[in-house]
Amino acid sequence: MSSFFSWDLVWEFFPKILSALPVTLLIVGIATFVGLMLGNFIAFMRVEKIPIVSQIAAVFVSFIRGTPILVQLYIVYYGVPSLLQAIQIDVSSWNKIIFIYITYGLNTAAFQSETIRAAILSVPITQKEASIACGLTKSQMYLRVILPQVVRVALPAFGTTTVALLQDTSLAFTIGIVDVVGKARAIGAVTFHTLEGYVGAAVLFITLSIILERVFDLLEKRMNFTEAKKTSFQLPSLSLIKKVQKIGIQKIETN
Amino acid sequence: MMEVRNIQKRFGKQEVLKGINMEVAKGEVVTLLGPSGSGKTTFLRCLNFLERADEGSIVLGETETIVNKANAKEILAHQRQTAMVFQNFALFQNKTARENIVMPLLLTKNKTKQEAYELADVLLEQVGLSERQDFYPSQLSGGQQQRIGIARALALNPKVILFDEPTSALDPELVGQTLTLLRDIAETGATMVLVTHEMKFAYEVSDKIIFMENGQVVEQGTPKEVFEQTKEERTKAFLTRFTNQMAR
Amino acid sequence: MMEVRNIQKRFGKQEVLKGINMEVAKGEVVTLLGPSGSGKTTFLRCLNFLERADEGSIVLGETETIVNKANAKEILAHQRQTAMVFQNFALFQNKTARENIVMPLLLTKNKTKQEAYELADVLLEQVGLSERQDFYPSQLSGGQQQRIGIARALALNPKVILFDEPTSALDPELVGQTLTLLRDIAETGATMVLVTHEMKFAYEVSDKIIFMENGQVVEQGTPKEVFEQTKEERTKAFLTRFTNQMAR
Amino acid sequence: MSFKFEVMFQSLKVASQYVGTTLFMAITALVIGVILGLGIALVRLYRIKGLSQFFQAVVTLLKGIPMVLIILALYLIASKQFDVWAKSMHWSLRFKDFNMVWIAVAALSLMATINSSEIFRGAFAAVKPGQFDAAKSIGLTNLQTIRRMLLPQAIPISLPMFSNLLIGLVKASSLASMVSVVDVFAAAKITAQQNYRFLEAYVAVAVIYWGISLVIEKIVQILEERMSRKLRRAIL
Amino acid sequence: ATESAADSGATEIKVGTGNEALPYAYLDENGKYDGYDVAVVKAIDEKLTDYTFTFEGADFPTTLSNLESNKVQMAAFEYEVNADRQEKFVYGDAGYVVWDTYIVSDPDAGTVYQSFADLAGKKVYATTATNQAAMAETYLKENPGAFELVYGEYNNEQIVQAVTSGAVDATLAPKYQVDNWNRSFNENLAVGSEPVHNSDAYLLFNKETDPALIAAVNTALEELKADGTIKELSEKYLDGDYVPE
Ligand SMILES: Nc1ncnc2c1ncn2[C@@H]1O[C@H](COP(=O)(O)OP(=O)(O)OP(=O)(O)O)[C@@H](O)[C@H]1O
Ligand SMILES: Nc1ncnc2c1ncn2[C@@H]1O[C@H](COP(=O)(O)OP(=O)(O)OP(=O)(O)O)[C@@H](O)[C@H]1O
Ligand SMILES: [Mg+2]
Ligand SMILES: [Mg+2]
Repeated sequence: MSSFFSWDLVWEFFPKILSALPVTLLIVGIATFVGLMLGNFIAFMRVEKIPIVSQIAAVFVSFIRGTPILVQLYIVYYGVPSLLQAIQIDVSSWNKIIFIYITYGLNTAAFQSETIRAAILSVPITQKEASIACGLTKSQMYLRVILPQVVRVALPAFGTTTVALLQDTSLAFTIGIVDVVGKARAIGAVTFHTLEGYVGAAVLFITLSIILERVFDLLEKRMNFTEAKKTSFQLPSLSLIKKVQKIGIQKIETN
Repeated sequence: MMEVRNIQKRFGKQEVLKGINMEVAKGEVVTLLGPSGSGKTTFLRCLNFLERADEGSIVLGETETIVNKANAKEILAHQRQTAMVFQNFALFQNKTARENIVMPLLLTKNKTKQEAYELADVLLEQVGLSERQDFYPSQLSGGQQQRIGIARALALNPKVILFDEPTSALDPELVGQTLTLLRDIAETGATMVLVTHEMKFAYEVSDKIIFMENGQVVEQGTPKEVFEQTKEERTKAFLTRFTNQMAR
Repeated sequence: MMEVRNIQKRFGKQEVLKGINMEVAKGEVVTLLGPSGSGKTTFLRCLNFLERADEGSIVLGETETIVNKANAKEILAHQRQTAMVFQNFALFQNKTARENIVMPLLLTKNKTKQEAYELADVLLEQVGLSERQDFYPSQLSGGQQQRIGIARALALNPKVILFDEPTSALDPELVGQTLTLLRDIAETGATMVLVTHEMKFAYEVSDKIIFMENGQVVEQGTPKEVFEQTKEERTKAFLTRFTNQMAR
Repeated sequence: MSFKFEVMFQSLKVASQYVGTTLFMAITALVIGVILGLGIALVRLYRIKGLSQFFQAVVTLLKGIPMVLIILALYLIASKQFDVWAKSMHWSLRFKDFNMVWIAVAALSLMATINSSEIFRGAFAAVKPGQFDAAKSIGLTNLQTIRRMLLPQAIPISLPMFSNLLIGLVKASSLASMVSVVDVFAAAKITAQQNYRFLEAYVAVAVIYWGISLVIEKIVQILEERMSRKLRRAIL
Repeated sequence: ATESAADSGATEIKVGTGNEALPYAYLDENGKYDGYDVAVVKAIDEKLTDYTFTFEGADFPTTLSNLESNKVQMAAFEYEVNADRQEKFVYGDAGYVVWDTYIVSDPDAGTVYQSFADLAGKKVYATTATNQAAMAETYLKENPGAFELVYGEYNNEQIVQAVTSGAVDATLAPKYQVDNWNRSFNENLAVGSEPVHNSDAYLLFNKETDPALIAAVNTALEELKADGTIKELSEKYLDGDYVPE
């Protein structure tokens, strides 16, 4: 591939590629955030089979998963503004990257919701029963009991999708926003050398992938729940003694 | 205090509860006895709406809840006035022993952190697990998990506490202690329904005994009536081993 | 038959087993007693390599396995000669009651399908669950699951069966039956190590009693020696409730 | 915006003839990916020394390499080297006649392998330790444990994630146009090139993809209901 | 108008163009729009003090959609005349570039092809949804089975590799592009002596765009053509005079 590929060009292009990283990170960051919030909400609605909402959610997920993201971008980019115009809201002054955030946010939400749903279903029913018996509300149950146990199951799949998303934001380029892959393509268009730009992008993505993995490893360990906590909430013993007296139940004597 | 009317429950074609009636006065301890598979656990679960019975109603305090009509809000209100200790412990796997007690207090009783932690510490002390407070359930022995389950239920200070075999994983020493504990609780006016296979325990702690078989109440009365003046043949057969033991 | 030498086990900094020795002769029933958290379950788990002890060795039949050196093959061979009944039942959730018994027979004992199903049917009959054979564990009551666990272990006909609180979820009638069952098994020459909180059961079924506390053996001997000529104060205190009960 | 339904239907008609190609690539990749991914996940679950760390590194690395680069590199390498190899091996096959679908399938399989291995890893974490105890206590070998206990319990959990993956593969298979494979997406675009009615073509693609997804969803849903019913009340 | 004109109250006009269509419209190394089409529009901008033009890059179909939905009011992206588009948009009066497409091949591996007729039985690569693909299809419609059209979305590297390795026999491209390939990858691909297709590209407007703007742009472009500015730009960007009469 001598004439097609040279390391010199990789180094030459790399700073330019790197300069587009913030755009990519912002898109991925926002999409992941929206995806997690909305994805959790959708998963919750579907697992709990909340009438109407869960059907709407199912159609939404099916549509988003089933259609190319390009088509979704078209709907968001052209359809939504004209709809809003009909109700007298003018969004023409919005930065176009907002439409990219919305599109990727919705897209991520649909895919993540299925991952989260799968993980929720893997939590033993006894955990739900314990919450009910303690009188927790549904949302308390999800936030405090189910979700912490879901993390370990959902994390690996979540990690792959997130890294994949880094490479996928290139849709932004079709409407003129230059992310990492877009930059590689733009360079390719000017210099006729695409390979080197992509290699630079790959180096970036691999680095991010490694960082993300480290973070997830830590999370996974924390969510393991098989090792005693090191630190814990401690109270002054004085108040403890007072409380004992107040409650007035005798301490049970051993033996 | 609590009145249960005609609770029926089916799993598919199989009738597991065939119309159970029960009355529990405030501060009373009612024990359910009966052979394995007779529906005791299912009954307790119905009382707490973990399982929705097909028929019947439950009166708790002043409010009657008709089981097959209750909405989510009524059910939650009902559940907040009851607590349950599970046969399989059912502790929150992602919480330490102490957090298992603290969390429900913070979320359902509007306690301050300080109050919740203090109460938890007292209860941990009572069940003899202060040292293990920062362990996760998966690191605790069966008996230790059982005791955390009991402590969690007690912390909630509900109108009625439901116990499913609270002593099954406990050693004799702890059974004795738990007996004392339950009696103390009963004295503070709490009302309890419990399932146990420990006859001696049932005999000592209960105000009323209900003997179930095959999803039906066969016999009920005070411990004395049921154990010593047993009316039904079925109950007699069941109790043989215990009475033998007492006679030794 | 089985000899256990100096088994030690640590979880992090905490020493749970501090060097346990035990000898079990063929056909003998050895019972472990001890307060909650004393390490009984952990010890049984080490005997079956579910947990790998840090130190010690286990002799089974003619082969000695040094726990911290054993390779996968030796461990598997060891596990195939032992069976275990769990405190939390540990049935395969994706198999019906009957399949839970049949599967190990087909996979580890090279039985034909016919043989395996016949044996399973006999055992289901014995534990009184023929009717429930096609239920999944999640559809069975605690006692029913417990009995399937026992049947599964028995089906394997191992050199040693380890029982962890085999009667905790059983009602008195079944406790009686299980007692008879275990005795029958013992008579066929099977060797058993069991953990139980049922003193009467221990007294009646065991050839030897080992009293553990804090990861150490405090006292051991025949049931008579341990229960009636108790040497150690600690054991005496522990047994109080039972002896009270016997004395009634 | 004006939208011509006739144009869309025309695209739909042409593009739908390529559903076979698209499905072939996606499903082949899925099958390969599931097999290899399962292997990797098992190696990591059982912490096989060396291999486990090796796969962990490989997965992390491959995750970061864009599919486009992989396809490009495969194409360029194959087009330069294949004929040389083929000659030295005395094959009569030449790059010219080589079916490009396999380059796409190779790249998609890589994506499927990475995804599957991580999906399985998560699902394995959901199987309760007690179940492994049960398997060991009756002396099942590792293989037996995997086949009889682990997979039957992990697969129902992972099904929704696999439907994500398969749908993702269907969409990703449009990258095959990078190596001259005409799939649903490319076919629709070809119909648009005369009149530049791309919107209609995209909608046609969306309709086809959604149709495929609905079928996948339905199948997965049926499987899910069947497989996980018995596990719903699983304890410990 | 220059940049400062924005402050002086000139109307801002958004112009749709391409991101990666060298040499016509692309983002340069600094992320600025550059290329022949862009330069032409900039030249017009200079002349019109009442307007300032800003660029809005997208891909080819998206730019059309942008124009249709009035996200941009004008488009400069090598648009040729076609009936469908004439219905939806307003074309500028004058073409500003000719599109000459040649057959490209590797003389080392075979022959140089002059016309579609020479390609009988050969494999010809064209990128999906481009002019080249469309013209090949048109020829094939009249002469079914004349050659095998290989669709794809190749990168530059791939196209060159495909032609030199013999995976395909030829491809279609404008001359400047072939020169670029040869320069970038040290190859010596060749083109036929005559183009196989030519057409002109025009500016494109939204139907609702202010007629005054359209008129102003048309006049400005005529003037620029007349005074040779456009020819200069063509020579600068396209290495030759590609200005239509
Ligand atoms: N989900 C279910 N589906 C079908 N049958 C069930 C289900 N849950 C329980 N059963 C059946 O209902 C009957 C009553 O079960 P339950 O758990 O109430 O018994 P129990 O009295 O608590 O027994 P034990 O003393 O053994 O715990 C049993 O025969 C059991 O098999
Ligand atoms: N994974 C673990 N990590 C840390 N500590 C553990 C772990 N498993 C068990 N322990 C501790 O080891 C001790 C012994 O536990 P074990 O389960 O063997 O007790 P046991 O004698 O079976 O008690 P019980 O009668 O209550 O079942 C307990 O104090 C327990 O908290
Ligand atoms: Mg029960
Ligand atoms: Mg134990």
